[in-house]
Amino acid sequence: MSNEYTSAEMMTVTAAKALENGMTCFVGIGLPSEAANLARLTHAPDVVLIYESGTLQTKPEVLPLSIGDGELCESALTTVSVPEMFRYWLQGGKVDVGFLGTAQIDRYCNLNTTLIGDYQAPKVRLPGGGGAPEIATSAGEVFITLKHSKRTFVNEVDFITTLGFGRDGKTRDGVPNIGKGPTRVITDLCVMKPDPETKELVVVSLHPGVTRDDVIEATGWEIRFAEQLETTPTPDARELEVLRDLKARTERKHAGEA
Amino acid sequence: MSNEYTSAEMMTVTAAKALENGMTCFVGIGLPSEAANLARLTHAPDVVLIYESGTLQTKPEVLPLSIGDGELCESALTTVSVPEMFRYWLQGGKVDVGFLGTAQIDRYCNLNTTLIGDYQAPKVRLPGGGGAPEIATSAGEVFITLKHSKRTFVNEVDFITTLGFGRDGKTRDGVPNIGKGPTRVITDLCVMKPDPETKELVVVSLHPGVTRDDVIEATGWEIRFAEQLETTPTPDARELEVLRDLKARTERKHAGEA
Amino acid sequence: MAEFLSLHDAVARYVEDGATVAMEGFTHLIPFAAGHEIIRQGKRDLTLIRMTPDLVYDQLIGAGCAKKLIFSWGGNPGVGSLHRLRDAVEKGWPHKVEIFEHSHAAMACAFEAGAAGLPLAVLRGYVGSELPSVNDQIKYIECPFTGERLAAVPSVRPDVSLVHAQKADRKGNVLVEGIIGVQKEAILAAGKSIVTVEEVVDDLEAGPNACVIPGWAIDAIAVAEKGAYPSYAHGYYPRDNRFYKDWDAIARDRDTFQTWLDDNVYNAGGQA
Amino acid sequence: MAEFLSLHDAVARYVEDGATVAMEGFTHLIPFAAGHEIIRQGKRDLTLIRMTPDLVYDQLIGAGCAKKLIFSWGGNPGVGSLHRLRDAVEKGWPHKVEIFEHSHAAMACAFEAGAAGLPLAVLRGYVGSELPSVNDQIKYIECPFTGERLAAVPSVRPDVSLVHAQKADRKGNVLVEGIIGVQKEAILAAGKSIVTVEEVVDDLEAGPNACVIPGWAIDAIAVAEKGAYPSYAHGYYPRDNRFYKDWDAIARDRDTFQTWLDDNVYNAGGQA
Repeated sequence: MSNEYTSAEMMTVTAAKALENGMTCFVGIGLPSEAANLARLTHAPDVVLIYESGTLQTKPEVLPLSIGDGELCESALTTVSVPEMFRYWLQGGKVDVGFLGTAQIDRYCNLNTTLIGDYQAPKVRLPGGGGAPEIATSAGEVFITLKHSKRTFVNEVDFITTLGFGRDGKTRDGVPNIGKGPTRVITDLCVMKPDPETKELVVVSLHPGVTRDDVIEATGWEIRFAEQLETTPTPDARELEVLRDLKARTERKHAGEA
Repeated sequence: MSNEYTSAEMMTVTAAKALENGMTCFVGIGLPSEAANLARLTHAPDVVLIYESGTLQTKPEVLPLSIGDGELCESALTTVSVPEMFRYWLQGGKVDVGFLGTAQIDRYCNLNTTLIGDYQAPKVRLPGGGGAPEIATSAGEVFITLKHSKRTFVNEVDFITTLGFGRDGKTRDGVPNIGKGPTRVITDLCVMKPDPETKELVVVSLHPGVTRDDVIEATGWEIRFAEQLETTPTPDARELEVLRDLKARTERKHAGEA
Repeated sequence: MAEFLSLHDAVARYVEDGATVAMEGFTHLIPFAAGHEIIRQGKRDLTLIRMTPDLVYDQLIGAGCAKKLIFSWGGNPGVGSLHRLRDAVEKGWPHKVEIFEHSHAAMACAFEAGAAGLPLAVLRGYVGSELPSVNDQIKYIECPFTGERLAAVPSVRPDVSLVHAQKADRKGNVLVEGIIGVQKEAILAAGKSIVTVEEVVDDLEAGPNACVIPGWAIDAIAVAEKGAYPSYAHGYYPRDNRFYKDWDAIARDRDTFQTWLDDNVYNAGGQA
Repeated sequence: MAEFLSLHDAVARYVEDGATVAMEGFTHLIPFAAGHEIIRQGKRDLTLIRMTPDLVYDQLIGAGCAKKLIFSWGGNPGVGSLHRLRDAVEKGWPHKVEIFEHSHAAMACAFEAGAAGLPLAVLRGYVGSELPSVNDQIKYIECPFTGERLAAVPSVRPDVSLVHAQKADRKGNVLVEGIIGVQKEAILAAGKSIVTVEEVVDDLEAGPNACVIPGWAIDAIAVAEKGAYPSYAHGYYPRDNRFYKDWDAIARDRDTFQTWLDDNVYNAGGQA
């Protein structure tokens, strides 16, 4: 197998690497779920995956299409009620990492999955918060993964569905019993981390072949770059193989259904 | 079998008759449990028995010694956690009748299972409230059964562990989301009900062979009698047979254990 | 005490115009058959409660049954938008639907509190979110022990809840298994409850701590085979992912939706 | 991540003098072996939390381990009093024990709230009871939606919780089955947790919604066969009702108790 890969694969593999073995991860559907399961199937076999449907420590053979696919329950250690999941496991402080996607993100890592435009007269109505608002505040830290574009990386989100660091970067300050918040954002172009002081997102690593201008072009604010800007390691052959197998299995399974 | 019976049997059979078929009953251990199971085995096969150990709709073959005997779980429809039992099933309003015993009871049906004497320097320390304080307020109504004596029927309880109607009979007035409270007290001498107005306990029925003086002697306040004082029906042969069988089975079972 | 009724009769008896209705099932065991029956009976002005409105509420909203929606995630899972919900919210078709929007954590706690007979749920929630600025049902309490400010939301206490489950025994006790969501809470929190089941069996064959809801805590049970389709019933049939994808095109257009509704609900007799 | 330790090492590592300790098991699965190990190791000044202190706390209190007791029903179930508890409360032997007394409903909610990471539990409780007049840990909040006054108690968040369960698998996942009480809540609410089990197995053989606690939510697992005796373990051995009755005489007298303790705990090696 050649080591060529798509930018989507680069994003997923990089997001997967963020998860360490043994971490307990509350997984959002879509890109986070893909990355988390790739981590489990490669370097982090003992990563613990939790989905908001109540499935604890699940090991799906294929990627779930919904947050509550039967696959998640069948391969879980056990399945608890949704109130228990949010009360005991998330709010109870058992989650190391919340892994989220989003429709919009701003420079302070605030997430919008509610709507574009004004709340009372939305231009586009999005699905809403789901589990994210409390995942972002109760998990020890938060990883975010999404495709990079001016449509998604905006100067200020239209609505803060889910707290990054607030409109001024300070909203977490002094709040008791709150997690660290977002610690990294992984896109198809780069990896970003919040500045330790201001909490503004800073590019810390560019994916191979991506230029600063590419990121600037795709970001809705004047994006900053770390002084020590790194190059993201490329996916290795095994990571790509496992990812492609996973996606192929998933496609076959979902196509084959009823 | 002869129709002779003990006063304890009279009490149990009368208490059992208070339960109607189909009622959902939160059962206290001891006398209430004996009465509730007798009801289930005689006139009320579909009475639903709930114990605070989490056993829902249980049908023990023998009387449990503790509130959480294995027998209760094995014969239950299902067993839930203790928080769920108190939150969903009791506080959630699913219980028609709470069936309680007590160490002390007063004229306003307040129950004391906490201590004799002063709280800070008790003469006798009793086990405490357990499930009773909220059973008494969340159940639709409350039945109480205990042996009649001046030691148990006191003018004022030393401590209100569990609300009857308060020290003035008015504590339930105007409280939202509260049950009717005690509606009958069954002893080995008589049946009492609270006066609809004042809530003071009134003897409504004397067991056969019991005189007014017997009750007066055994009660720590000037007990009132209903104008239409009735005679409690005697146990019939089947009730006595089922009760005696139940107690014999229970004794054999508990004696036989390790 | 659970009464075995036809789905038609159960809905006719317990779902009134203007009622507050919760239909639960978290991705799994979604009560589609019951939803279709509500549409067929032309119920109106319902306040619909559901964590994840999903296709079932897209259909109810598109059919004009809903006046309000209380929810926490309104998408087509794994596919995208709920176009009928969006059309109602964005364009007011077939009429305006008022929305009360929460997070999952708050909704889950609100169901829990409803089952627990409480008027409110307390959670560490909504910190830094702007949802409280658009939903006046989100308030705060102060912990009398620590001084911590915690979010409070009204408990969910629907007039009627409808859920789907795998099976009932002949006494009306119901087993829910697999992803159990907030089904038990929905039933216990409701004034009246209707459970549709795949089948009625002699013995539930449930483990000692299984999620079994006693018949006396349920008002009506209706057999609805494949009653959760196109969602799934653990142990019975899988999710029809293709239908979820197809729904995107069906629901995107008012006419296609209307035709689908005619063919699959209005003219589909007792069960769709 | 659960580590398999001997009971001695688990208690030595995680139970410190002065700690707040919850040992749960509602009549079923009472962690007697763990309690005896705490007595043997001479732990002191413990704040003991338990809904139903039972014989296990009677023994700990009589052995002088306890400074405070938080509880809701302190009797010998089906038999009568806990004489060691009474002797401590009434006569201060072997020393005074301070008590914080609740109802079951409040304690159960407090464990639930502790597992849920909240500082308080809210319940409709204590109405008309005089317990709030003797326990200043019972306060009130007002529902911001209905104005209803509801009781509030601090959540239970022990430094360490000890429970007994039927079995663990080799990764340290634990199955609790039957009367599950507040065991799960005790573990999840605690800073550190020790679970004793009857046996370690390859496969828990648990149903889809069984009460399984993942190994990563537990600190130590120790095998303690018959570790719940004289209480029982569903599927393993029954309750020794006779021992409960005999305890009345043993515990009634300080000397008999002391002798029993010598014979059955101090001089009983690793497990009693």
